[in-house]
Parts: sequence; structure tokens; C-alpha cells
Amino acid sequence: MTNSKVVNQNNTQEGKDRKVLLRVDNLVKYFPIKAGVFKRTVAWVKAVDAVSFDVYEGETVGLVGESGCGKTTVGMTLLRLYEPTSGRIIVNGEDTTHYFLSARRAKNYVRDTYVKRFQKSDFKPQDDLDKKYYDIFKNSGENGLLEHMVGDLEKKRLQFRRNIQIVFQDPYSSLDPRMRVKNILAEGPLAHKIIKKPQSIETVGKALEEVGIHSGHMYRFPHEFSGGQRQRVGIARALLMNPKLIIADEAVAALDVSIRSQVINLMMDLQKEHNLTYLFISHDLSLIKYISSRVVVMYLGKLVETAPKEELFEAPLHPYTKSLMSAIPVPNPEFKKQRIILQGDVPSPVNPPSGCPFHPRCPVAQPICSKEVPELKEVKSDHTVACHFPGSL
Amino acid sequence: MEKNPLLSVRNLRTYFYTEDGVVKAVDGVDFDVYEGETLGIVGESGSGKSVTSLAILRLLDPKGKIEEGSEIIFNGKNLLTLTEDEMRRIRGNDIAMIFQEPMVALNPVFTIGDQIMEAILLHQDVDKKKAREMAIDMLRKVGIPEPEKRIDEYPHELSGGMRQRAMIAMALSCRPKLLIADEPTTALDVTIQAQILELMKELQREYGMAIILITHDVGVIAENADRVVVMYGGKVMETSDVRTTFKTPKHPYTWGLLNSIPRLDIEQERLYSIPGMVPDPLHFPVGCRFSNRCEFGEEKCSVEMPPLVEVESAHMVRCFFYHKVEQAQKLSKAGEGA
Amino acid sequence: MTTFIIRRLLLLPLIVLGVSLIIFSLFQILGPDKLLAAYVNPNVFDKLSSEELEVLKEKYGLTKPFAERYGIWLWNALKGDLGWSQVGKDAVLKSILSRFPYTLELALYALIPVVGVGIWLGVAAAVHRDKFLDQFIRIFAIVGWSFPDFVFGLLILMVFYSVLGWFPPGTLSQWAEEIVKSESFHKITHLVSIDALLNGRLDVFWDALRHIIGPVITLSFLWWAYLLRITRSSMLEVLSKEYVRTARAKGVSEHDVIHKHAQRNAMIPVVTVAGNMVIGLLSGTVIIEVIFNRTGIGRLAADAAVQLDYATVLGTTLFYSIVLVLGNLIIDILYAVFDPRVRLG
Amino acid sequence: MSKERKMNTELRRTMRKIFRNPSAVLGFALLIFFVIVAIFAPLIAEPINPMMLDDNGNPMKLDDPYVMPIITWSSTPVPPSADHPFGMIQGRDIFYGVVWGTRTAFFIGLTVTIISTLFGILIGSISGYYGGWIDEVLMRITDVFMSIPFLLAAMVLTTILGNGIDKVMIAMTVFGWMGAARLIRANILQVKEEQYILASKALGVKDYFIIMRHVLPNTIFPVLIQASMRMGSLVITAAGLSFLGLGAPLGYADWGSMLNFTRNWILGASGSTFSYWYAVFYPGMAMVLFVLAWNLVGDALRDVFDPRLK
Repeated sequence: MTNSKVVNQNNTQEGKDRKVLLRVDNLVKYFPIKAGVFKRTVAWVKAVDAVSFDVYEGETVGLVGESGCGKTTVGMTLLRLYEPTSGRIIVNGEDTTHYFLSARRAKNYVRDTYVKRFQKSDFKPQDDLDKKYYDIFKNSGENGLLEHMVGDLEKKRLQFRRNIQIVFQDPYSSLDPRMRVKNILAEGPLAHKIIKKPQSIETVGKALEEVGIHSGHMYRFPHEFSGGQRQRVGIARALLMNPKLIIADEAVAALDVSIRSQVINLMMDLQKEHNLTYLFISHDLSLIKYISSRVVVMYLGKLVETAPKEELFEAPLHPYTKSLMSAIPVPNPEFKKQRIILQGDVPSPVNPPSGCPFHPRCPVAQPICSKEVPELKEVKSDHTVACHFPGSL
Repeated sequence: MEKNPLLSVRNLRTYFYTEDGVVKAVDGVDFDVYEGETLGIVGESGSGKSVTSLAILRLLDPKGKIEEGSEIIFNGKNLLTLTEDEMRRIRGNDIAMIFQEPMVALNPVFTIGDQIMEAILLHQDVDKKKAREMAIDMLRKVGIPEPEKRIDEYPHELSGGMRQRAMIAMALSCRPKLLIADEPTTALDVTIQAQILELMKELQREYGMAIILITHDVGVIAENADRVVVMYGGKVMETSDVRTTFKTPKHPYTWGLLNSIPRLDIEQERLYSIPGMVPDPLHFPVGCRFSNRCEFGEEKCSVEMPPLVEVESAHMVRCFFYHKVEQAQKLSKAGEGA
Repeated sequence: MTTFIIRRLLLLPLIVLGVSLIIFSLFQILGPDKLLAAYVNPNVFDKLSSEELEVLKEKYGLTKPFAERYGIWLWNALKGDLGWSQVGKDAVLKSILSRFPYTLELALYALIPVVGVGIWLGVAAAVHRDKFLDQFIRIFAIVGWSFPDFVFGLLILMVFYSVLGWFPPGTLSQWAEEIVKSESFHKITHLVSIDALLNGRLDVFWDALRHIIGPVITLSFLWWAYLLRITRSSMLEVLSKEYVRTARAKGVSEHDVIHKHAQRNAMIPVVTVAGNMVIGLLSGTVIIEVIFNRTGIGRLAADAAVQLDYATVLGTTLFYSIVLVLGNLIIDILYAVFDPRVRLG
Repeated sequence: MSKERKMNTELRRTMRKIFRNPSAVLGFALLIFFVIVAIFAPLIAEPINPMMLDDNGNPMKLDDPYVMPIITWSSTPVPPSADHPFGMIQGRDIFYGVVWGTRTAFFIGLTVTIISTLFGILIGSISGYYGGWIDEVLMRITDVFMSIPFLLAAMVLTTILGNGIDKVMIAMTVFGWMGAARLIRANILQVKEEQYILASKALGVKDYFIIMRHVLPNTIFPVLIQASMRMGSLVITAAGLSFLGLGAPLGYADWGSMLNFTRNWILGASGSTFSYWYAVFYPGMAMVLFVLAWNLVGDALRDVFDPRLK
């Protein structure tokens, strides 16, 4: 497992204990395509294909890619609005992959993923999580581990929902048009019994003021607000759950240019105040450069490059990352940049190209690229790339 | 500069008469487009940029009226005085248009070939066979692979980028003198956007046509336009050549806009935010339309509409206090250097 | 496309089975005594003793459990034997098939004015949106839609038959019916008016026409309205679409913008409605056939329902459901033809 | 209290939108007229039998005001007169029947609409929200019910159950819920993909609350509009059944069965039938106007709440 290596290095190299808040391990999400007389599955849309990355506490990770690269699916799957096809989602040092399965399937998951491995005589823990679960397994056996991981599933689900929240792209469809803002905002905290009904006015008022909306507007309906204000309401809704991680899926893409920076600045201020962690999903590389500390680049369901922001923007190694950067229009007529115009369209994720998914459009592709899938390698410290010839463009 | 403009828009006012009141979507807009150049019109939603483009071709929906006193002079003729029939001969022939969303801008029940050929047959004296050949040529020219096959496909069978190419082929099939491109790449991915913008530049060089490029993306304007018109609240706020506007913006709105977007070319500590909301066209503020969001404004601004004045050669600004922006710009440049 | 058709055809037996099961179980509410009445001459029925009744029940299998009786009916139905129709005085299947042409003929005649005029008026209303013409057409349509078919039918009868004496009720005059039934009259299409033309009997053709005009007026007045409204709203929606603007930006004339670019798209939902209408006309002209005293399948079904002739009721409902499923299949195929975006699969 | 004011302006805007349209005004006016007639029926047409006197010598009160009293033994229709403004048919006063028939129409229409719509909503929302095999089974059942022509099915069931308006209502409900079920299912499938539903799921809100709080309020309006438009056609069908002699019993204050009387006089093939026009006209017009009222109201509501279908 490549990821554990990355984590350990980080801890030692930077000399401080950066805690991994979210670890995405080999996440796969396929959607079936059904056809034929009996609607059988004939093919799969490989929306997310073996994606792994870590998100440390307090940082902002930018997940960037073009439409159809699977970045939104990653967000939805992390939130378990979609169930992952395979892979693990580890939050705060606990495997949460099975949280939203039925109790029976959750147990099967734990048995298949851990117990069967632990029972082998030559088993050695590969990472911290293995070690933790193996200790429990040794001390209290299979039932003990099951109790630890599957016991009280309902409570675990609620805890999970509180830990991870989402801010959506579309400020128009992300708020229920028939509900007053007060009820929209109070819904989550009431469902989790964080607050009681009489308190809701006070809590909601505070949250609104915090995102820069007059608390007296809590009785309004969403359509009485502008796009920017609605997005603020969306942020307040997430904030009210006291989450550790907020997934922002194109959170400012639909806003007018002059409103975007208001919302971006607000989100950065809130991050400091609440010690939030962000996973910022966007197609806009300039925005990602501004807001994030580390960047994950996706193409056609696969992760192609991940690196700290400065590193990535100074020396991108994957030809795709580099072309993407060159394609972003810069509002400075005097700024000279290398122009790389990619040929053709993004292929369909139903029939991804063989080998490296980027090879049909890659300006520096070699014969091997169409045959072998490049592995994700750590080329420099904390800078991984999936390319046979990194840095050749 | 001494050339005669291909298109002159003078005091264009376009009002929409709705149940809730009169929406002054475009309220006294002036600009010129010269042969062979690209004029960028930049603005946010409600700035009136798209309405301006539709007004030029007189394609507004029935609620919108072009007010008396407006002039749109194309090739020496005032388009607003032409009959509907005369206007029809200009549309698609002398002035063509491409739209933001090729998926909805192309008719879903006709093949792209049908739609390109229709434009050719309307304006050129050719038979169907010849028109088909011309359409295939056009498709090849805009970089659609296997045009002989693609010509018989329906819009939904093409990808977004290919659709926009087909749209361009349709618009350029009669070699217009002016192409109006209304957010032509907004719906596309950046790598596809780069392809399409490059294609438009190539075709412009080949055909020598003028382009009005309408977008909200200042980056696209900076890289593709020769001159720029900044619109806000139905009015032109600033206009000059692209370099001048982007290097030394003089209107508070332009300045704020350029400082509020995340950029690849410079390091930014914290983005500037233009305060307030995009104005509702039903309730523009009195005086300067930007006065309620402006940080440089004084009392005068909320009373009186500033005129559009030429502050440097060919650099027009609608602001009483543009020198304040000059100072702020100097300060921020100094800060960058430090 | 092929898989789509196969899928739908596979559904057909399921639906037919479901329909027959529902109707069959509904009749069980009656209980064996009343069910027996369907088998016995009513004059004899009242005089029978209870023992005799039991014997008869046994004979007709009415004492057997529900599942078994349904099984027997189903088995016979599969063999093509739907039983004896008391109303039709013939085998059920034969009664249905012999009456279906009359209904089909009426439906076809009604369809021409309904579709032609309905679409034409709908487009006109949309193009002149909110103007006088639009308001007028809309009022006309909603009034038409609000008229119960039997009230309008009665009015038509009163005016055109009682007062003017032009359009009599019934299917054919006595003399014409005799000609049609005679050996020398060749039944080619089984549609009387067309067969009359093919046989060169203009007088019979005219007689058939005279009898069919009343119901056609009634049906078209009621159905126009609906088609017109759908066409209008669909047309309005299409006219606000961007591709209509693109067409105008190309310099396409207003006539072509409306009748080529817009109308072709607006017809897509209209196909569904028009199709449903055909199905409705084929299966739902019950009241019209009763009022105008016409021979037809609706009339057969109505009579059977009133007289609890359950073999006929089962037969006609099954026939209807088959028409409906096949009709819907055809609509979906047409839909795909009209809209290249729809891929059936 | 800006909140209240906001509400009021919103409401006023909607009202203004509705009442700017003259046909909507006509619809509501007609509807109100019928409501008034229905409420004050005992005052407009007193439920008494003038042919029979009670002990005090006053006309006897009717046991069941919905059964039209026979007031003349002449079986041919009697033309309108001062005492009987709409004339008489089959010995019964047409005016009385039209007035009390209003109540019958409301009763049948509202009951059937409400019950069948509620049932449809139940089936449709279960089907749409849960999807999978539940959806598959429920929708196939719906298909089967939809494959039987409504009028015929209602006829069969009414005949089996026996005459009476309660039987008509049962029959129409059993075969009348599918439209609402399909509509609400389609709407739910659409709403389910909305981001606010996903947001609620991400908040950990329970399914039941998501349906009740978000899905239903956002899907129910088109169903209610459809229901109001169905009122008209349901009344037509009920009357149609009565007209065929299956619904209300003979002499019941019901527009359809009054027209049933007329049928014989019109098809009687004598040249003078047009002189019986009042027998068709009054009950027929009552019905047309009643259905028209509902259609106009439904249309107006749809225009306001569903701008897509203007």
C-alpha cells in the first residue's frame, strides 16, 4: 500500500505530527450500464478507478480535473451518497467503508477485509490501521473486532455525517425551495439532537451572521436570496454540524465573478476559525492554486498527479497537468506562457483507452504508453505521478 | 485607427417591459468594431452584454424593445431602419452568431449537415449538392474528423467541443464580415476551450472577419481580444485596447474584478472582494450604477451618472474618481514588487 | 430498438394475465348463484329449485375453487376459446372480431379532423400567443373539453336528426344493411364505407357516411380540444428554445422558423397524445356507440357489462388491453422516429 | 414583521397572477356559484312533496331529499312554466333535480378525487422513492390497471356491486388512482436527484423525514393540479354511468340519470323531439358549466404553479 509509506515519510520529514483526517485507499466506483431484453449489465462506467490520496487535518486539498474525470463521483462516494464499488475510506483512523451497509453486509466486509487476513499465520500489519485492528483481534477475537467495527452502526453513521459535510455547486438547487432558511439550517442539528427546537433560532441566527447574512433573514425562502447569499447559506448548513472535513464540490463555479472571491475568502476565514479541513473539488486550476495546500489531479477516473501546491505549479510532471495549466486563460496580456493545445476530446469512461488513459491526447506519448498502465510513483518527496515519462513535456 | 468602423453602436438602449416594471437591460451603450479585429465585451450576469449582441441582430424576444434614438450602423447602414426582410438577408450572411451552449443552440431533430446547408442555401445561389460539398468543406476546416460521415449525424451524437465546431462551421459558412460569439466556450472544458479559441483565431486570420467576443472570463478576453469593453449594469464602464485595460485599469469595477480572481501568473496573499451583490436590473442604483459597491466613490456618485470620458488616447472610463484607482493600482504593484 | 420491442412484447402476456385476473376476481364478488344466472335462460332460472341450482352449479364448475376455475378459463383462452357471448350471440372472439371494424372505421374517420384541425389550431394559437385568436381558440378548446360526450351527442342528435333529419342514428339504413349482408357484396377491408366504394355502391357509401357523421362531429369536437392544448403548449415551449433563435440568427424566414424548426420539435410530445387518442378512440367510444346506436365493440362491451355477461366482458377487456399495449409500443417507436435523441434500449 | 409582509406580497403576487386571467376569474366565479347552490340547496329547492300533505295540511317533507319526488303523473315531458322553471320530465321537477344534483356532483367528484389521489400518492411515492424491485412490481400493477379502459372497468364493477352512487364511487376509485401514482413517481424521480435532497442525506436526515419534508412538498403541487383537472372528467364519467342506467338509481337527483330519462324521448324518432329541448338543456348545461369551472380553475392553477406548461 503506497499510501502508508507517504504518510510515514511526512511525519518524519516535516518533524511534526500531521494527522491524517481522511485516507482514500484504492477507491473504485463503477456505474453499471444496463441494456438488452432483461436489462442486464453489459458494461461499466469506470467513473473512479483506484484513486488513493490522504487529507491531513487543517489543510485544503484541491481535487482538479475536467468534466467526466470522476472528481464529483469521488466526493459523492466519500460522503456515501454513492456506495463505493471497492476500496476503503478511512476517517480519523477508523475504517468507515462499511458504515452505510446493512449490518449483515457490514460484517461480511469486516471479515473479508480484515479477519481473513489476520487469521493467516504469516500475517504482518502493513500500516497503523492494520496494527490497531490486529491488536483488537488478538485481544478479543473476531467477535471483538466485529463489535468494534460494526457495533452501534447507527451511532457511527450519525458521527460520520457530523464529521464530513458538503457544499454543493448549484446554489439554486441545493436549498429546498419550499423551506424557510431557518428550517433548512436547523434540519441537520435537530436530526442529530445537537440542539433542541427552542434553541434553533439562536443557533441558526449565529450561523447566519457568521457567514455574513443578517440573522433577521432566517425566515426568508431561498429564492429571496442572490446566488452568493445562497451559497453562504449552504456553507452555514454544513458548518452547523461542526464538521471536521468539508467537501466543496465546485462551490463557487456557478457564481458571478465578482461574488466568487467573497465566498472564497469567507471559506478561508472559516477554515482558520474552526480548524476545518477542505477537500476542494474544482475544474479551475487558478482557484485550486489560490486555495489549496496540496493538489490532486484526476483524468478519466484515474489519479494522474499529486503534489504540494508550490511544487505542482512550479514543476508539473505529468503532461496532462502541464497542458491543463497552459490552457487556463490568464488575465494578463503580457504574460507569456507555453501553449500546449491538446488534440481531441476526453474519451468515454465506458471504454477508456488501453494503457495510460491520457496517451491518445498526450504530446509526448511513446509506444509503451498505449500498452502499460503507468503506476503511481513517488518521484520526489510527497510528489507522486502516474506517467511513464514524467517531466518529459 | 483612422479606418471607418465596420459596426458602430450608438446610444443603444434596450428595455424589457415586464410585469414587474421596465428592465433597462442596455442603457446607452456605444462602441465600434473595426474590420478584422476582435472586440471583447466583458461583464457579469445582468451587465447587458448578451442583450447587446442580440440587439445587433434584432433577435430580442417580443418583450424587449430597442428604444428610439438607438443606432446600429453596419457597413454604413442603420440596421434598426431596415425591414425585416432586409435584416434577414444580413443575418447569417454578413453577421453571424454563435452561442454559449451548442447542445441547445443546435436543433436536435436535424442533422448538423442539414443545419449548415440551410444557412448556405439561404444566402448563396447554389444547389443542394454544391451546398453539401461546401458544408463538408466547412466541417473539415473547423477540424471535425471524417466530415463526410459526421455531416449526417445529429447534434446529440457529437461531443461538446465538436458541437461548438459545427456551430462555428454553420456561422462561418457564408463568410460573414462580423462574427458575434456569445460566451462560446463557457460550457466547455479548459482544454477544449483552448482548442476552440485557437480555431477561432485561425479562421479569423484566414477570413479577415471581425469578432465580438462576449464573455465573463477576463482571462479569455486578455488572451484573445484586441480591444475590450467592460460592461456593468447595462452601461459601458471602461473601454480601451486590451493591454491598457489589463495593465492600468481605471474604473473601480474593472480594477476590483481583476483583483478578485485567482490567477496563475501572480502570487496572491488574499483576494480582493468587491462588496455587495450583482445589481438587480429592475433596481439599479441612482447615479453611477456601481456606486453602491464602489470603495472609491463619494457622495456625488450616488447622485449623478458619470459620463464616459476619454482619459487617455482611446481609453474611455465612466468614473469621476478614476485617479484614485490609478493610485491604488500603483500601490498594489509596489506591494507586489516588495 | 429490437431489444426494446422484444422487452415490451414480453410484457404483453404479463399485462393480459394481470387484466384477466383482475376482471375474473371482480366477478367472484357476485357469488356462484349470480354467476350461474349468466348460463341459464332467465325465464327458466326463477323456477328452478335449489337442488337443481346446485346441479347446474356443479355442471358449470362454479363450486370449484377460484384458482381452478381461473385455470380452466385461462387454459381455454390459450386455446383461443374465450367462451360464448350472450350479448353477441356468438363466440366471444368472433363477436369481437366482427364488431371491431365498425369501431375502427369510426376511429379513422374521427382521427382526420381531430389531428388535422387540432394541430393546426394549436400551432396557430401558439404563434398568436395571448392575442385574440389565441384567446378564442383556447376558450373554444376548454369548452369542448368540458362537454360530456353524451350531452354533446344528444345535442347533435337533436339538431341533426330530430330537427334537420340529416344524420340518423344507427350504423346503416335497413336497405343498405341488406345489401352489405348479401353475397354479392365483397368484404375486402371490412370497413363498410370503403368496401362500398370498392364495390362501386355509391348509395351504400353515402348511407354509411350519413350515419357516421354525427358521431364523428361529436368525437372530434371533444378531442380537438385536448390535442390543441398539447400542441399549443408544446409549441410555446419550443418557440422559446435557443435553437429557434439560432435559426433566426441564420436568416431563416419566420415561416420556416415556425413550421420547420419549431413544429418538427413540437410534434414530439404530440405524437404521444395523438397515439393515446387513437387508442382511446379504438377502445373508449362506448358512450358514443350507445347514443348513436351503432354496432361496435364499445357497445358490445357496454351491453355485456350491464348484463353481466362475463365471458364477453373478459374478452373485450383483454382485447382492449392488447390494443393498448401494442398501441403504446407503436407510439414509443414513432417517438423515436420523430426524436433522434431517443434511443430505445 | 418583515416576514409576514413577505408572505403577503408573495401571496398577492400569486393571486394577481391568477386573477389577471379572465378565464380563471370565470372559473372561480362558476365554482363559487355552484358551491353556493350546493350549500343552499334546501332553500333554493325546498325538499318537499307538494302532492302529499302531512297531518297539518302542509306539503310533506321528503325523507331523502336526494330522491326527486314525483309531482305529476304525466310521463311525457312538461315544458317550463312559472312553477317549474326548467320544466318536468318523468313526472319530476327538473329544477329540483338540477339544484340537488349539484350536491351529488360535488360529493362524487370530491370523494373520488381525494381518495384516489391519496392512494395514488401512497403507491407512487413508495415506488419512486425506494425504486428497485418494489418500484418494478408496483409499476407493473399500475400498468395492468391502466390497460383496462376506465369507463368499461367502472361499468363492470358498478354492475357487479349493484346500483347506487356509492357503488359508482367505489368503482371509480378502484380504477382511478393510477394517474396520480405515475405523476408523483415521475416527479419524485426528478426531485430525488436535486442537490437539496442529497444535502439532507449528507446531513444524516432519516428517509421518512426526507420524503415528508422535502420530496412530497416539492412534488405534490402538480398532482393536486392534476386532481383538480380530473374532477371534471370524474363527474362526466359518473354521469355517463348514470346515463347508461348503471349509477344512481331511478329518480335520484343526479344530472346523469336525468339525462337518461331524456334519451328515450330523443331517440323516440318522432319529428317533434326538439320541443323537449329543456330536458337536455338544463341538466346538460349544469354539467358542462360544472366541469368547465373545474377545468378553468385547474388550468389557472397550472399556469401559475407550473410555468413550464403555459
